[in-house]
Amino acid sequence: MKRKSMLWLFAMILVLSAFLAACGGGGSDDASDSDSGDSKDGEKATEEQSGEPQQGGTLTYGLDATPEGLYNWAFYGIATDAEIIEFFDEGLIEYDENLQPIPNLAEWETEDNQHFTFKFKEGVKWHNGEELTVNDWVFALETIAHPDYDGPRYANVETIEGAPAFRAGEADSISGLKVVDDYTIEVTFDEPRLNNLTNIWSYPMSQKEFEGIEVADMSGSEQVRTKPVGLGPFKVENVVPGESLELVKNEDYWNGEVNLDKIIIRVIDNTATVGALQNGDIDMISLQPVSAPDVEKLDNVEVVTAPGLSYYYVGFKLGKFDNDKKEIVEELPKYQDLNLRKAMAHAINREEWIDAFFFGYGKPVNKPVPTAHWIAADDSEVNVYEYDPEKAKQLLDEAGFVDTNDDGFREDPNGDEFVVKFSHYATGNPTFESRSQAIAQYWEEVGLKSEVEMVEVNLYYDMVEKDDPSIETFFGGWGTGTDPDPSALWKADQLWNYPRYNNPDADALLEQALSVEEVGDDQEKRAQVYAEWQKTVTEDVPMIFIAELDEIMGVGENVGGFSMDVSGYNNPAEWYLEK
Amino acid sequence: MTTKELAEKGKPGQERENLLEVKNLKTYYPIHGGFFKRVVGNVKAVDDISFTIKKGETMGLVGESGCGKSTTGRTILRLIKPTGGQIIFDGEDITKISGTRLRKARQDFQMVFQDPYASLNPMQMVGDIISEPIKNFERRDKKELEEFVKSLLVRVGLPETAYYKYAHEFSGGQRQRIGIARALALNPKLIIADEPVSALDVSVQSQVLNLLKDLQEEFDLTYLFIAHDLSVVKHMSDTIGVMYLGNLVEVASNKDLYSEPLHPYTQALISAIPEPDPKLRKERIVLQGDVPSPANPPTGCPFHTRCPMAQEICSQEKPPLKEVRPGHHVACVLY
Amino acid sequence: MTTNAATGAVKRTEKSASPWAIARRKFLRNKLAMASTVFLILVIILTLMAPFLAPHLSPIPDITKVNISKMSIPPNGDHLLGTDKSGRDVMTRLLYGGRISLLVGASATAIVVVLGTIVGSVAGFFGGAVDSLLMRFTDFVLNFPFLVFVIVLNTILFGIVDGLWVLILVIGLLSWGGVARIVRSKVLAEKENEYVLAAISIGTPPAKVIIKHLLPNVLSTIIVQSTLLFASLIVAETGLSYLGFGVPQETPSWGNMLAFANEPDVLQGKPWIWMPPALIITATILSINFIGEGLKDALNPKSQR
Amino acid sequence: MLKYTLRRVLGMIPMLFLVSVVVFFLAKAMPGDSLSGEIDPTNTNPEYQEEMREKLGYNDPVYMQYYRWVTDFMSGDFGKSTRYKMPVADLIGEKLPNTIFLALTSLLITYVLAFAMGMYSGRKPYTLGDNLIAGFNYAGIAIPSFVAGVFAVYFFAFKLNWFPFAGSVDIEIDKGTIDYWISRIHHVMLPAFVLGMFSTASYTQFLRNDLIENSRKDFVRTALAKGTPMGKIYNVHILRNSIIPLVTFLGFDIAALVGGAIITEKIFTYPGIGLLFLDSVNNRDYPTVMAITMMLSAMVLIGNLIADILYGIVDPRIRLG
Repeated sequence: MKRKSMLWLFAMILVLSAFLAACGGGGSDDASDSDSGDSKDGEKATEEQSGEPQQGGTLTYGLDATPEGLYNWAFYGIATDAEIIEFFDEGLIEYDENLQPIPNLAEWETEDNQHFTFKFKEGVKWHNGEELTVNDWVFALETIAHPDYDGPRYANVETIEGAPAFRAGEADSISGLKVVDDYTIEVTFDEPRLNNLTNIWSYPMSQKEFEGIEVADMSGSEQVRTKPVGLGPFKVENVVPGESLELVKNEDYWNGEVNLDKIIIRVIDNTATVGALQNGDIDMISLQPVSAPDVEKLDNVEVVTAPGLSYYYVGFKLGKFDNDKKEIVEELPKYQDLNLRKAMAHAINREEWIDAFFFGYGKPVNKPVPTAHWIAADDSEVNVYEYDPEKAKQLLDEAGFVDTNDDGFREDPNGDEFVVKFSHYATGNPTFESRSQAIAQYWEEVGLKSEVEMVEVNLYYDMVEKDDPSIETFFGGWGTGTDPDPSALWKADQLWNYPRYNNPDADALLEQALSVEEVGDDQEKRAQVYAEWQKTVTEDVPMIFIAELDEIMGVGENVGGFSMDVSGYNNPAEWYLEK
Repeated sequence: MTTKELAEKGKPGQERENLLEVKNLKTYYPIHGGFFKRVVGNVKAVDDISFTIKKGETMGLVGESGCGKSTTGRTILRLIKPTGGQIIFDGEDITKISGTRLRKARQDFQMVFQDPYASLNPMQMVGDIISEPIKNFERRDKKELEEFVKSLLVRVGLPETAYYKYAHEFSGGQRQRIGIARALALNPKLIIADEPVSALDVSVQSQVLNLLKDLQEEFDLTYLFIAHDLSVVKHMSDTIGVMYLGNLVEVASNKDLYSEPLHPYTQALISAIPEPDPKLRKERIVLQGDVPSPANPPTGCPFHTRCPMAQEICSQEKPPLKEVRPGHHVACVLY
Repeated sequence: MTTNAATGAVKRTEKSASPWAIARRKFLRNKLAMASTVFLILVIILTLMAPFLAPHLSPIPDITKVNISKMSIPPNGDHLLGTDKSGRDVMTRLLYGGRISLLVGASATAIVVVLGTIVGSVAGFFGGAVDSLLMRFTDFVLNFPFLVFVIVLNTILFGIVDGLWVLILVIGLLSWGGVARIVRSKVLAEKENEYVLAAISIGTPPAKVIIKHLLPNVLSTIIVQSTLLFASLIVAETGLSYLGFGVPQETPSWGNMLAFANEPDVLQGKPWIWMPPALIITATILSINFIGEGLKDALNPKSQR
Repeated sequence: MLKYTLRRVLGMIPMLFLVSVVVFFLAKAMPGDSLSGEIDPTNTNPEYQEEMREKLGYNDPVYMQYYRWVTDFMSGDFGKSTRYKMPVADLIGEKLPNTIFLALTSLLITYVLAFAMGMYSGRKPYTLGDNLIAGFNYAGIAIPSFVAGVFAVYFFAFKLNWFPFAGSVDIEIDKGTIDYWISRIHHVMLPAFVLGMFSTASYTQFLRNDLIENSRKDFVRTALAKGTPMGKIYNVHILRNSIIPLVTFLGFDIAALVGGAIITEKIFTYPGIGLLFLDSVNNRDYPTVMAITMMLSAMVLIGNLIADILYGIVDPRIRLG
């Protein structure tokens, strides 16, 4: 069983909240702990350590950020909470190592990508003893579509036929949901889409458990916060808010025997990670790259990695967006010169930078999709901007950026002073400043005067989103989910297209990739369209793609049965402790 | 201006006009109390007194401590806001003036304080202390000013070098001389001396008193001389007022008061003056009881609680100050 | 002091010792305070000379440049205190950082002392309604939980004003309450002395009375207070920077350097990055406290030393 | 005394009112929109945003918004945390016991240590022990709490492994058992000591000087002359005189603990109000920030009040003031 089926939208929120968690937890943190997925990698999993799984034992799992305490898929906001829910609840659909949906609690059928029939497994029990039925799913969907719902998931329900009417209060139920029997349901979407299945909300909520609780009160209820129930291999026994959780084995787990008796989840400060692993205070923790080298030195802990689904970039503000009209209304002149952008891309030594700041737990990325994703184009299909300062200088010369007043820096083609302003978000983490400074230094080395501005993280994203004039080039990170559609980040009519990239050809390709008529179920063809789109984007350089990072886990030698790939780690039911 | 010029200004010997008129002066201090700190009563420190001082004369003001004599002095100088009444100085009503006008007016009346230790700023050089009043009102050449201040120092009996020293290097008597020099610096018309010698050793007292007397003649000064016993004012004053509990109980010329004190309180005070000749014995009147609190004064005559001659009416009616002989005023039912 | 000065005054002809001179003599005799003063002055001089010293102390004197090839080097011959995670020389940054920390401490102290003295002396001198109003306001400022408001204000003003000055202003504007109270009570006590009355009676205007008469006499209290304040405001800067609400990160300060202790690999594995700032902060605070104690002793006329 | 106390309590009302005004406008002035947390962040539709603004009353005049906030606040409704999606009152209720426990332990440690060391130093001034204690005091006063905290974590938690480095309790132990409380005490010791270090040092110093001063007073000589043993004189006569002023510091402690808790809780990842506050500031959780700010201001006021009242009991003269 593989982790998660998050979508583009979540993924982005998660990346953002990961920044926030970083300052809350007070540490060095990046999108690296975004849970949006991981990928297959050559790294060893712990399975090979021994043969037979052993029964019993208590495993301590560390968290280096404080959970908000919203332990329900429909209400959680940050990655840390999701990491916890993962242990005790699961969804209808899972994803395999190629990020293709596979049945978990339910199977599905569809002819036209608009009408779906889901068949649930029988005899699956909630932790409270109730049996899982399709009504629990309908309940979850109606909760999310409810006008009082205060979580961020409505986009995953919106496409079901009748959901907007239900939300507006015009209907008592969602017309697109037709319950056939306790285990069968037909779902109709408002239109056929290739990603309807991956987009729909696939986590049921125990209707019985939430009986009598108004939707508006749910997020604050103990059913969400301290006594959540799920369908997963472990049950929540005890919660000390903001500090720790105690999970015990679910004897009635539907999908095989659970090996461990207990999992303790402990929040620790990230400065304590290495010490805690060394002393055996925790058996497992998701590591930040900065801690990984120290953990590798430990004898009793192994570092397991898998490619992640998030990447860092340096964006150029190319235009201004009008959120009311949903269109890019103005072109900003400063970075319009394609050769300038290309030169700035060639100037950056990404390998060196990743080694210095991520200790090698990552690699340069050359396209707007992480390599581990199935739609990712091969590097030979896109324009790659290798570190090549000479080329950068040559491109700048060609573009007319030359040093006319002998101050050591290039002036713009009009002979005016040219300063690249580079913005980066600031949290309590002092390395953010040095890593952005390092990028600016690469530009200075090819003769572009550069200055760094650190902006408080909340303000930063506000300014980037609102096209604040003080943002010229900016650092950012996106996490991608399993749904391959990158439209929300790239189309000219999208708010989150931060560079204000405006190429009708690229937009047309994105639309084509989703079109049922042209592409249909042919994944091969779809990947080709996306590859073409990726080539177009890399030719236009609206952003310099910097790095994709690994997911890293520190796992004690005594933990067995653990493995990890791009879709996440395996079912915790399979984990065990060696005695 | 030199000391000489200053001296020539006064013209003694003529019929003197009033320099200071005090009419029905009242100074109350509010008492705060109760839950919201409202004003619940008043300490009547000065309760309706009137007197006049003629130019070039000295008026002595006598009373036990706490009787309001210092408050009277400070109120006249407008260091304390009067509650009622009028102060007319040199023909001008200064009761209500304030701000710059008051500051300007202060050139003409100065004060010599009781405590020579507290009245000189320990952080200032003596020269600065004495030149400060002048600097407050006029711009003068530095050199000239220094010369003038030094001449003042010499005049009050201090060496010129005192100019560069700090107050803590001087004795009480010397400090009081500094205080006097400061008061003189502006060539005032009136000096209020608030028990100027009571903090000094007896041996030094007369020196300072003599200095004050000499200066009066030299600069044609008018004094209001405040003291707590009659022996000191005897040598200084032309007229004497006796205060008790914020009231003026008797006002008379020096001669009249000592030869024929009328008010029982005055009589008691005079009886307490030590006689230089031990052979002379006189009956000493010892007053019973303590001074009542000015916050809660007795009804009627304020002195009746301690008066050896108190009658029934004394506790009911407050006797007004009336002129019983020419120039001799007394507030007592006996007259 | 007051015995028979008639003769004493005549004998001494040169300018005599002012109360300040006496205090100075006492202070110079206090060994601990003197040693602390020497140390503090040394720290100040070294930080001020940072641009001249840096090239001699380190092969990479630039404090802003990131040196990827020289990150996290333990102390050695080239780098006496090692380098930090950006490959910047710790010693050099310590010197430059001291400038900022001391600057923030000194400027904020200046603001606090000026504000506190004005408010306290005006309230104490005039009394009455002015006093009530000012003191209620002082209470109000004093009752802000300092750290809470600094954090909130700093967040609001971020990006509007240059970060360093935001911090100085915010710390300054929130810290004058204590000084105002102390100055007021001293002024109230000092006002009882007749020399103040004397000053009024010789026509000295109120402002001049406060400045020339009252303040010099409460100055000793203010000086001692501002010393201790200087120490606690340096602590405030470094503490806030440590929490990430202080001096902007791109500016080196002792607090910002110490903030590296928040890094997972630094606290345990790279103590040379965080220990120097921690130690220099402590030593500086300690020496300022000793100086304060010494001044208190020296300026107290009753103390016999 | 009662009247004085009552008047002081009433005097707090305008102060709290002023603080509330300031807090409210500060929150209004905070970057970003104080409402953004209550609005679905994924829904960027301007109509929706406008609708929510209207619904949440952000289009009303400022004084109306203030009035609504204050009246809600007084009725115990501190709003809903935009980050934790739960009533702020509950959120604070969850963390407050931890902070109170930390503060009380810190007070206890402070007073016990200050008494022990102060008594020793005061009785045997200028000995080696006294000098050592003096050294500790100077360190305690000079070392900023965050520096001390970082050192404490480094040595006692990591190098020596004597204390846990984070958290307030071991989750596996059942609530209510003795072990549970032992675990809590074990977790709170280190932060409590760091939090109380400054006060410990200043009180020790104070007690020492007071003891020395008092031991030179006449009543001690009288007692000695009567043949009372020195030990008894210290315990009965001198200490009683010296304790009283020390007790009055209690009120100021409350105010000091308020600020100190923020840094200490952060360094030790101790889940109390201080950590919640930092978290809320970082996450723009305005309702929580406002409520905590108000609460901490009120605590400072109450602390000062207690200090004044204690002072009034000890020294009746100041009651008039």
